[in-house]
Amino acid sequence: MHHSIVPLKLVTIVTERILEDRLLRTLVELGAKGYTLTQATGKGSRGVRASEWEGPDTKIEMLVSEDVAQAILDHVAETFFEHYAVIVYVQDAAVVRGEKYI
Amino acid sequence: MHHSIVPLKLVTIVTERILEDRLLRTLVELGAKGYTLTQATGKGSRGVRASEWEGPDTKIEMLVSEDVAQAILDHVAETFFEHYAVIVYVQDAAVVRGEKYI
Amino acid sequence: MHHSIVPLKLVTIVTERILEDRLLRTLVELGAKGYTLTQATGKGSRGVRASEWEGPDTKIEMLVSEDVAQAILDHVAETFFEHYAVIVYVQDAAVVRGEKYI
Amino acid sequence: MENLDVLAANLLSPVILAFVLGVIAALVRSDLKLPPALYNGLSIYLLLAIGLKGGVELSKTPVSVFIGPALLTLFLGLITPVIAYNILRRLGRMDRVNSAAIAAHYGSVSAVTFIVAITFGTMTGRAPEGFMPALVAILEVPAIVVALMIAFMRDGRAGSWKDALHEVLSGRSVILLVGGLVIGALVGPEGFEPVEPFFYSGFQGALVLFLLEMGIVAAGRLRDLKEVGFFLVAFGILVPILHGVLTIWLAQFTSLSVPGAAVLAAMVSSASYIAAPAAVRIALPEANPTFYLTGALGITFPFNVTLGIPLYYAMAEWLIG
Amino acid sequence: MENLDVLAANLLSPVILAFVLGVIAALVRSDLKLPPALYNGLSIYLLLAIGLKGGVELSKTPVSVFIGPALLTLFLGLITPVIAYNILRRLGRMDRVNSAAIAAHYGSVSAVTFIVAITFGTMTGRAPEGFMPALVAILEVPAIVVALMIAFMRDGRAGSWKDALHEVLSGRSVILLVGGLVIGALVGPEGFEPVEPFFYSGFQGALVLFLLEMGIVAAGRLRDLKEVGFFLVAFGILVPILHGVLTIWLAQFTSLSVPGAAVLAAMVSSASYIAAPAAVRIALPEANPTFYLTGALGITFPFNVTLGIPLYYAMAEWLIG
Amino acid sequence: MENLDVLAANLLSPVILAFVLGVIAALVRSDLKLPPALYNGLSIYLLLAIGLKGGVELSKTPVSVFIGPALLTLFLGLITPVIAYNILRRLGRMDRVNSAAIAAHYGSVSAVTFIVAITFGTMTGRAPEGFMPALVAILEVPAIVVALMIAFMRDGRAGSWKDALHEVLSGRSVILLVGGLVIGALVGPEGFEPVEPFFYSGFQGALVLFLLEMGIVAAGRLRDLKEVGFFLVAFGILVPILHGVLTIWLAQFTSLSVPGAAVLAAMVSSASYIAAPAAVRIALPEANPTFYLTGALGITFPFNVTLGIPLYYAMAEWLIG
Ligand SMILES: Nc1ncnc2c1ncn2[C@@H]1O[C@H](COP(=O)(O)O)[C@@H](O)[C@H]1O
Ligand SMILES: Nc1ncnc2c1ncn2[C@@H]1O[C@H](COP(=O)(O)O)[C@@H](O)[C@H]1O
Ligand SMILES: Nc1ncnc2c1ncn2[C@@H]1O[C@H](COP(=O)(O)O)[C@@H](O)[C@H]1O
Ligand code: NA
Ligand code: NA
Ligand code: NA
Repeated sequence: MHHSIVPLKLVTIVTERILEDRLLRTLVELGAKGYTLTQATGKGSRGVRASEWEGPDTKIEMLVSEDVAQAILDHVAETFFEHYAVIVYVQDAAVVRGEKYI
Repeated sequence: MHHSIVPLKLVTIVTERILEDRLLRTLVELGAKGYTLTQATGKGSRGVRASEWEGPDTKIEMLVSEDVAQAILDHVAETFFEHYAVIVYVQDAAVVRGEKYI
Repeated sequence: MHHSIVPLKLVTIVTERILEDRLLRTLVELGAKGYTLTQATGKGSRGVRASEWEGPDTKIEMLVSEDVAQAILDHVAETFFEHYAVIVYVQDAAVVRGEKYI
Repeated sequence: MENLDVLAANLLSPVILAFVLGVIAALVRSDLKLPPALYNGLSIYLLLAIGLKGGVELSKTPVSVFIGPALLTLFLGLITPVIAYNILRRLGRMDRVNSAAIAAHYGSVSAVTFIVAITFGTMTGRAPEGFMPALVAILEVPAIVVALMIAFMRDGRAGSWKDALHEVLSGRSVILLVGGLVIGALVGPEGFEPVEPFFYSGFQGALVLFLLEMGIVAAGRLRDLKEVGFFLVAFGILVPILHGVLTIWLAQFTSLSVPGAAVLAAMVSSASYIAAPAAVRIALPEANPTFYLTGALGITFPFNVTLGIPLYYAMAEWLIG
Repeated sequence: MENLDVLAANLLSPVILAFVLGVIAALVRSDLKLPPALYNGLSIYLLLAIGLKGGVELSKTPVSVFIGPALLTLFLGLITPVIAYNILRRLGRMDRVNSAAIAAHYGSVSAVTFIVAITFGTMTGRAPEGFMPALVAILEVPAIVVALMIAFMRDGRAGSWKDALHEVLSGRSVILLVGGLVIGALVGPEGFEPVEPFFYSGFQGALVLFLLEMGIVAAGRLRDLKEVGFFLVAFGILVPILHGVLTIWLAQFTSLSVPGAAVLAAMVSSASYIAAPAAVRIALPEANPTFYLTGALGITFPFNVTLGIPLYYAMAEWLIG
Repeated sequence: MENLDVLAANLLSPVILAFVLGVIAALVRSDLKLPPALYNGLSIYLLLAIGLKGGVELSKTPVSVFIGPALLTLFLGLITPVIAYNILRRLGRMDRVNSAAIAAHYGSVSAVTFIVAITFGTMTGRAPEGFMPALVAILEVPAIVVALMIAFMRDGRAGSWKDALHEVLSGRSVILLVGGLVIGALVGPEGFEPVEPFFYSGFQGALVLFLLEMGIVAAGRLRDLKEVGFFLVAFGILVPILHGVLTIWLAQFTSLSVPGAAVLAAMVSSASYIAAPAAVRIALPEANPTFYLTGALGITFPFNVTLGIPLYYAMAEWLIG
């Protein structure tokens, strides 16, 4: 095996499209080395949102170290949870050449 | 840490678009408090499907408690497995303020 | 419970759209019995790519046995890592009637 | 001779050639593909445009002129699925569920085949009655209901009859066709004028793009030809001709013109691939989609738009004209 | 009597009927839905087309003719959010943040209402001044800024004023309207000619498709009607009328024609549902989107395009004509 | 003087101004962005429309008239990648792989540059020969093949030559251009008539939307300008001029008119950003996309559509006219 496999955290955020730009800037500041975006729609505890008109939700996935994951959870919970439609969860992932993403 | 992190199950279903509406109604009845939808395409053991014409497959992700996850697995396996293109799997996830989704 | 639940590996690859066709052919040769595709965009260590013009990235998800997962990781790391924008990671998943996918 | 010219005129229209280009693109594994959103948007546009134009014409047509063709269409929508079902069961020895599934498709109508038939007639100076789109709306639903009823006479079905009925009645093709008809009838020719450049002048060109994609999709179906077997290939060509002959023969007892009879024959002979598959997938999930989709899309559609339509025109002229 | 005819003319236009068809499709839970990409593309097309046509007209309009209506529009953009805010606070006893959020929407303008108003006038032979689109651009932004300023006079706000301002100023509706105006003014009638078939002849038809989807979206809002309460329903009908009357009354002191005054009244009475929601969501996240979206989209938009516009024309004729 | 007027006429066309608007929108970080599906759909429409119109014209052109320009175009497609490669290697001291990658782009052709050149000529009353689109199809592929062959003379390559060839030959631009040409030639002017409103009248307007998005994309490339270095910026302006001069000089030995020579010069000087990047990314993965994309899209395209095209017209008039 000439490539390394590193255990990292996969942080997933699903939120209103309108927050995307702001959120991505912050996530990079908090230490995310990259991210993958997909368009999504969904339903949760909160009903309507402004971005419904603006198009679907956005799903952000980031492979990060445990520390960065924690920082991201804290930040999102503090800043966005009260007023915006947002869900955040963390999973384990084994990443090929994962040292790149730390 | 002023926010709670709750271990939940992330249930993923990939299936034909045409089943989406019916399936979502049932999933909510089975206890899912929310879901995230993304458009997908794919290939599996079954070949053609009617929804090919109707557009791509749909991917449904739900964060639910272990019990609800089990109920969903049972229901989908019983109702859709025989005749429709469908795949279902479960993963662990640590969810911020996850008590909302139980 | 009349349906089996099998622990498998969920391999996720995010890469340039332009590689999709070639990659899928190889993945099937390596033993993947199926796959799910979603459109994605993203940012990583490498900047620009040709497929930016051609549309977004592609996200490939496959449920496979541990052996096949390993073979896929090796192949992608050897063939695509140097020159293309690509990220690969593996997670655990419990799959309903998972014996179909081995 | 003249018929060969007419055939060439059909085969050499931009619309048919775009279909061929799509088939070729798929065969050489090109990355050419209309984005699903665009393809979807085009189908919405085409269906609404058909409905609107039909409605505008309907607003100018006396009921006495329309009633005959309307009743004939309804009758054909009820009888053709029964014919198709019995041929599949008796001659094809196909099981009940698959027979009913296929019958639903061949009883219903393909809106694009209808448009190509209209275009062909207009191009060769033989335009049908303006109210034809209203007949498309009449023809679409009954066959699906009849075919599903045949299947549901058996017990213990997995699919949901109620969901399927809702699917077909509230499906976008019915909503757009019927909605367009009503809007067109309400606004009349004058109210239609401001939207005419969009819905009328642009129509043929939009159809070219749509058929390009249909060619790509149909080519995908061609690969399944050997899987469906010789019987279904023959069925997909001969039953449309049978339905077409039946239509033209009955049309002579109504006020329909020769081109009107030919276009109605094309409609009746065509197989649905939008409304029917959606309803059948829900109501008859055990039916094999490869059979009905390959038949409707891989065999009957290409046959009709290339050879079938000129044939129906020739037959209508010969029988009625 | 004549007014009833005119009302019927509005209600029976393809554009309004398409809106109704969309509402019906949603109510019967049809799968009909414009793909988001198409819907987005149509909104870009419509906004750019409005801007371009406004700019071309502006290039032919002397400043002396334009300045009066322009100043009036600016004034109305500054005053109507204040009016709306005070009604919500005092009569509706709504909290400060939600009042400001709603006021931002009712002070700004709905481009589609504007287009429907223009279309209605042209259809009934009462076309307004050609430079009206330039007024849309003037009316869009100020009200949002004023309303957010009202809200931000309070301390400790969660939302970001800077982000919101950027959102509204660089939002696509401002970019397309203002950009289109400038391009249209620079190229003039001659330069516009080659793109006229696309941006002018196709416009009404594109609007039909757009309103079909708006009907579907608005129907989704109707479900929230009971949630917003009686006051907001009344507000969504009466405040537009109030703003309309104010506009027409003030318009008589400018050079605006009767149709020009009526269209300006429709604009001022309309509530934004593209620019304002985006800005408000960022600046005032605690405000409840159900209130402002249901008001703008579920109540005021349907009211205006059906009854409001003919009313403003009637009032303008009565007050000025 | 007259040339300055002509330059202004080009810069003040809706198409160029839409490009500028796109650049501005991106610079102010607007959320304006054509949905990818629409953008994709527009590119399919534009390529097919070019092909169709070229084919219709070709059906009216004697081989004797077409053969000279066709051979010249083929020759330029073979020689310009060699010129570009040698300049990059010798003057720019760039490595072999990146030189070949860039040469593939500058040898091939940008269909949008071609369209803008045609539009500019028609607008200023100097329309080129109708068969020009056929030359686009001839020019697209050879340069890519030549450039990749240069790169593949070296051993141990990671990329796949076979995949790349398939990519370029079955790529949608070749399929649509060549397919459109064949369809247009087969149906002729008469068969084209029903689809003319869609493919011809709507063309300029669709181009406006397309260039709006191209402006947004090109602005993204501008950020990479410092990364690619001064040499590549100079290369992206001077080599197109060199290729343009060469084209016009050679064109005088064929039957090409002055506008025909100018448009061919614009084509030859343009750099591909659809077909070439896809093929190069697969065949030469080690080549840096920033170099070839920024060159083609961030430097050469904006230069050509603003200053280059009027320049080629002026040069053609001076050398040939
Ligand atoms: N239980 C859940 N499982 C998966 N996704 C969810 C769940 N609840 C909410 N979401 C997603 O998170 C978004 C915001 O949810 P909420 O903040 O609860 O309105 C929704 O639009 C869904 O996409
Ligand atoms: N092994 C697999 N890994 C990931 N997705 C799969 C796999 N097999 C099937 N799928 C997805 O599930 C859908 C239905 O599969 P099937 O029922 O096997 O035809 C496919 O269209 C794929 O999107
Ligand atoms: N840390 C990360 N987390 C999630 N996705 C990533 C990450 N880094 C890169 N990606 C994705 O992988 C693609 C290629 O990354 P790269 O090869 O680093 O340029 C990006 O476009 C992203 O979609
Ligand atoms: Na039929
Ligand atoms: Na207003
Ligand atoms: Na070139």
